[in-house]
Amino acid sequence: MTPTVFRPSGAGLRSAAGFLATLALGLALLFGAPHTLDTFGLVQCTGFAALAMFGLSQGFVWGFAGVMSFGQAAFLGLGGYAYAVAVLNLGDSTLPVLCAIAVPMLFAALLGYFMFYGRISDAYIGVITLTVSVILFQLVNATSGSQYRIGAAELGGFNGIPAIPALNLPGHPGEPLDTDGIWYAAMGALILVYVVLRAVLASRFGRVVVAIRENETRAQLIGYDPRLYKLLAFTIAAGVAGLAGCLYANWGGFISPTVFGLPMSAQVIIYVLVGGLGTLVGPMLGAVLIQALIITAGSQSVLDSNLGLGLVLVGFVLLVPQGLVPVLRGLSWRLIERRAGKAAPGPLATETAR
Amino acid sequence: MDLAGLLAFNVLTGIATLVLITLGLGVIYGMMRIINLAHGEFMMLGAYTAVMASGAGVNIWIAMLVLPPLVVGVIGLVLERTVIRFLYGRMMDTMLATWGVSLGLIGLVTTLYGNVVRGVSTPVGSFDIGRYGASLYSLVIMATALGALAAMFGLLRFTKFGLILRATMQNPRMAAALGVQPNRIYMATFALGAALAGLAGGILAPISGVSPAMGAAYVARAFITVLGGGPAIITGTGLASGLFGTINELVSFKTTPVIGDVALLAAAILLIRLLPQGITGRYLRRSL
Amino acid sequence: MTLPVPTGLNGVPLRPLIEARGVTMRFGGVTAVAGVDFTLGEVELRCLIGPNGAGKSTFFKILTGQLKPTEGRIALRGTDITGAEPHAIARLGVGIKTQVPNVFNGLSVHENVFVAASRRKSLARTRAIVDETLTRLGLTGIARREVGQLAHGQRQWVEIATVLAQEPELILLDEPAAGMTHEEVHRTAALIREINRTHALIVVEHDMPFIRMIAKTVTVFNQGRILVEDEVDAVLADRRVRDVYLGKQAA
Amino acid sequence: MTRGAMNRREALKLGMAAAAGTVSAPFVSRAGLAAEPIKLGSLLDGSGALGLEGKRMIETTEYAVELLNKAGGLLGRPIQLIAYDTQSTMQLYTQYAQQLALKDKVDVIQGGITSASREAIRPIFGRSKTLYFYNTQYEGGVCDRNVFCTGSTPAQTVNHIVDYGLKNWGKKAYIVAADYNYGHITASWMTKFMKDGGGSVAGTDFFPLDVTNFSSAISRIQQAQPTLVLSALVGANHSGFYRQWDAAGMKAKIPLASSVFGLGDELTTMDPSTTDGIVTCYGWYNDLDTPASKAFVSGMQAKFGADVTDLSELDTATYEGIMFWAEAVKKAGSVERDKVIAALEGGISIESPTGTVTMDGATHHTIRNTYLARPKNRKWEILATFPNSFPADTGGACDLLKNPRMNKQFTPDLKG
Repeated sequence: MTPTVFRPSGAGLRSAAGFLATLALGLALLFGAPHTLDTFGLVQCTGFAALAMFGLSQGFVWGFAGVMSFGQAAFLGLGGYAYAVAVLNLGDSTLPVLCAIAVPMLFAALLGYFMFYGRISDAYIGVITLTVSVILFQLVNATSGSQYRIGAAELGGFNGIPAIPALNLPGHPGEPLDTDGIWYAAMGALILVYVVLRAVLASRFGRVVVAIRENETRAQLIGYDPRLYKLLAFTIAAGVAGLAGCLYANWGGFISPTVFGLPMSAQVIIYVLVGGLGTLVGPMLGAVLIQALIITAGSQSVLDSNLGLGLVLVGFVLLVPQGLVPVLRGLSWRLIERRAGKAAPGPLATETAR
Repeated sequence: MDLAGLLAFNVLTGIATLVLITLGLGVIYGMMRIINLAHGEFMMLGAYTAVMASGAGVNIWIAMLVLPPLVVGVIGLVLERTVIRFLYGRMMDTMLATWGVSLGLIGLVTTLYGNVVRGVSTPVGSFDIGRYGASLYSLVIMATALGALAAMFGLLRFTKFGLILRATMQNPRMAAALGVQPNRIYMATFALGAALAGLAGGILAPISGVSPAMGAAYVARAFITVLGGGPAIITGTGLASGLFGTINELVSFKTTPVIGDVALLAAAILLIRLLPQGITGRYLRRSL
Repeated sequence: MTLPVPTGLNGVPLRPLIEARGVTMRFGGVTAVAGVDFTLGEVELRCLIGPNGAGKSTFFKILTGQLKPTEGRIALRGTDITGAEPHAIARLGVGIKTQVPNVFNGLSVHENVFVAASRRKSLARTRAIVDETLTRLGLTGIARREVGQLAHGQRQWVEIATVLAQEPELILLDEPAAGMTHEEVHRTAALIREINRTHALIVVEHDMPFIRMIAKTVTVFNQGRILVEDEVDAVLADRRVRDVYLGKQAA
Repeated sequence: MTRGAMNRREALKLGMAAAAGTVSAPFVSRAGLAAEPIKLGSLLDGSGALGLEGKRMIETTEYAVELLNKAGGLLGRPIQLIAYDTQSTMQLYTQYAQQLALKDKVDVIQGGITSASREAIRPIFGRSKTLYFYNTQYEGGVCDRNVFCTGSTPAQTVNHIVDYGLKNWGKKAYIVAADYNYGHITASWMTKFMKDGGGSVAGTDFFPLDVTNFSSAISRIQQAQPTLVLSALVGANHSGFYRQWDAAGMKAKIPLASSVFGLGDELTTMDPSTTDGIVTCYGWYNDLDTPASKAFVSGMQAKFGADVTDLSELDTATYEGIMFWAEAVKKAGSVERDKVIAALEGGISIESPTGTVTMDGATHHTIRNTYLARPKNRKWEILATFPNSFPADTGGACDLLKNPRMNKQFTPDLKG
């Protein structure tokens, strides 16, 4: 199945070109970075890759399924903790990675069933997801003390879980990947998830998900059950966020309840908004830009990072509500077409955005 | 039972606190369908106003009860004119924008005053319930909460402004046809909500640490209490605060404040699932 | 005409396609639909008329599951569908074009029809249906345009296309001619007659010339109840019908 | 790593090198020290929930580095301070710890405030073999060859406040503590010391750092009717406890002692009526009346302004951490980690504002004076002095001279 099946021909070409360009850039980064960056740079980029995947999760569920999850951090945290607890108990990291994907998906399936089949309106879904992430934060935060342990893993409450073993090749526990290896795993996973999400969106399932975002009543009246599609999209996004949490735990070898916190859910919404709602590249780009901004603010302490984020958020809502990627794409295509001597046909901002 | 008396007193204090932190959010949400995520920061600004004013030698009661609503009301007015008014009818965007405002205010106050916890001392003493001590200040909180509810009721029920507000709430186009500018009404409503948040911040300043990030502790609770209460601002806020405040205080006493908070939030989620329109959306629909 | 059409007030079909019994819908103190009995046969075409607020659209919403009736039962080919979810009723073969254009604004015309056609069908079959539907409704030329940017009339056509692509047994059309040009109205009437060769339809419309073009049997709603149900000429000549419509539209 | 020498992509560096604070640079050029600087990395919270404590510790770090550079640096080389503000965020602690260890490749790290932050970054420095000084009064027990702890620990402080309570107030305590490892372990020590002294604990409650409402807790305490309350509550939000305790009129009924109260600016921001009489015990108080102590306070005030009136043990411990390291570098004649550790384990004493402080080689903790004091009208009233206290909590189990590979944190055994 290709994304061009039912797409306006011009936009389809552009979209395919955009997809290939993103893929090429991703692969170039994947293999190029270990040879051009020092260890620290690579570690830094591994962190960016984990957060970019978190951005993808929010970008998918919000931008394509139209589900306003204000508590996506809940799934990031569940994924990270599931990985940490499982790997500390099992040693080999293969099953723990699957746990990091499965546990958030299971949780999302239950929560989603509760919300979507309970006919809870969109705004309230935002409130409930946010509240659920607050509840998880408070519960995990209150697990200090050695009585709170799952097998060999002490949950550690506010302190979190330090010294989490890194990923290893399947079947070789005790030989954790080095910095390069974790980079390949993280960036490779990011590219894979991007490709998979593209395929999902190009499939019939994906088209219906987008159609439901556009008009839930109409989708119902032609025989689709919006509750089911939203639930599935919500669950898929939770799995992606869980994998991001697993990578995040690998990146620092450490996880604490702050991954469940409101600032984390806030950041990921800002990634999507800045990068571009309704795109997959945008949230990844937004993640890198915003994260770089936070880190720079911290080491300079010139501009308070909250103040910076707040201004960025208000500025984008008021001035660039569609986000960077759609704007940049529109501009670049227009430039290319002008250079090629063609007039820019039709509206392309929204179509190329997908 | 002295202990029961103390517990009942605490429950009432908890309810009153919830009423205070919720009312401003409820006014803005009820009238304008805007979920104001900067609500906690409006409270924070109110608390800072109280701390600054009392530090500058202003009478403590004026510093706590009069100045914060005025100052924060004006700030709310300015924000409405510069940010919010461009986003009417776009619920998600207003949520995001007010979130941006919230982060920005935290950052701004941190930059201006530093990330320092400040405080003002409680202006009244304590009294005994049997052999237990309790703070007289809790009575001040209860009185303020009751006063705020009564004032809101009076405003909505008996004034022309209240009538216009209710009309706009029912049908903005109808109100416009009657010669009322909905924009003016929204502006005033937002300022009113901000002022109520400022009042809550001012009155709670003496018992909680005042710091730039203090608002975060309140916003989730306020938010979910508003939704639990439903469309009738006063009755809804009162009933939901009563329900959630009781659950919170009793569970906290039996276990820990964390479990108390979790119980509050979980109860609220259940309530919203069972009554998506809130308590007053299902019952008491004709109330204010 | 290949199939005999069993219609008429007294010619109740042997096997009704859809049957409503005592359907009542109350909103608070207002009764929008009050005890309606309604029967439609296989491959029948029925027009619903009546002044605004007579309960026609509400009745449509009940038939498609968007509203659950306060009282009464609805059966589709003998299966009770009262209070079923809209998507479940749609899967049983009921399609509706709503009063306000109800389309996927952010998608192209082609995508709109594709999504409607593709439920539980192979890709090849879906494509065939999409191509056929687009050609049938003359939408091929604008197939790649985004629906949100089309004119009102064109969006109506797109909506009809999505309804047809879903291959329903029963088609409900709520004011299909509204906002259309004279020429488009004629095309719509022709299309409805063509569809009616194989499908049952219920059409809500105010445009009396249009009704004359398509109708055989007409049901008149007034104040939530059925006022008259008869052959089109008889209905349009009925004094009571003229009364309820007075000042609204001359028949 | 060989690729460090390869051409780095400037675009991906995100300007972080430029962003790192290089505080001592102007002085270096003036002094004309041409040698490559020794890098001292600092990780402290200049903002956020712990910004209050962190700000003074950052200033102390700058002050100590400046003193060393004024005296000619170390080994003829200037000291370059690379400081990051961790903004009270664990995520940034791991971020900047990796940056200091892998990118800036600093010779020593001084920092970390909460025990949570220490536990987050300790494994990172262990892996990168970067010497780490943790300079905070804490719950004790860290036993790690790569880590030196200069702050006081429960056996030097908490035992004294418990003894004071047992002697003056009664035998039934109620413990309120912060809900993370510091609070839990300190609460265990409090329980142990109470029982050792023949007392009992009526109840223990833990509060996450974001709790601000203590009304239910105060009710519970009243119900339990203890004769004293021991607090290990930490941070900005928890200061609400003392205010609410005072507001409920409890101060006159049940006396308070705390293992952590007053390390921030509580004395300047809270009412004397709220703070007066809360008994504490630390390694240093800014009202300590000795020449070294006064010199430190006036030195800090000269550099950072007269409003520096809220210095605490956190700051002198930071000062001690840097000075211990400097002494060891001088003694070892090198900044190499193993040589510096050997020098420190050989027994080094320095003169600090609190008096003579000696590094105990076996535990990597300090033998130091501690003091019992309570606030009186915004000043500390010193009640007792305990000279040369040994870190017996850690010392009971940890001997890094014998077992250099040991790496764990010991916690009190309550069964014994």
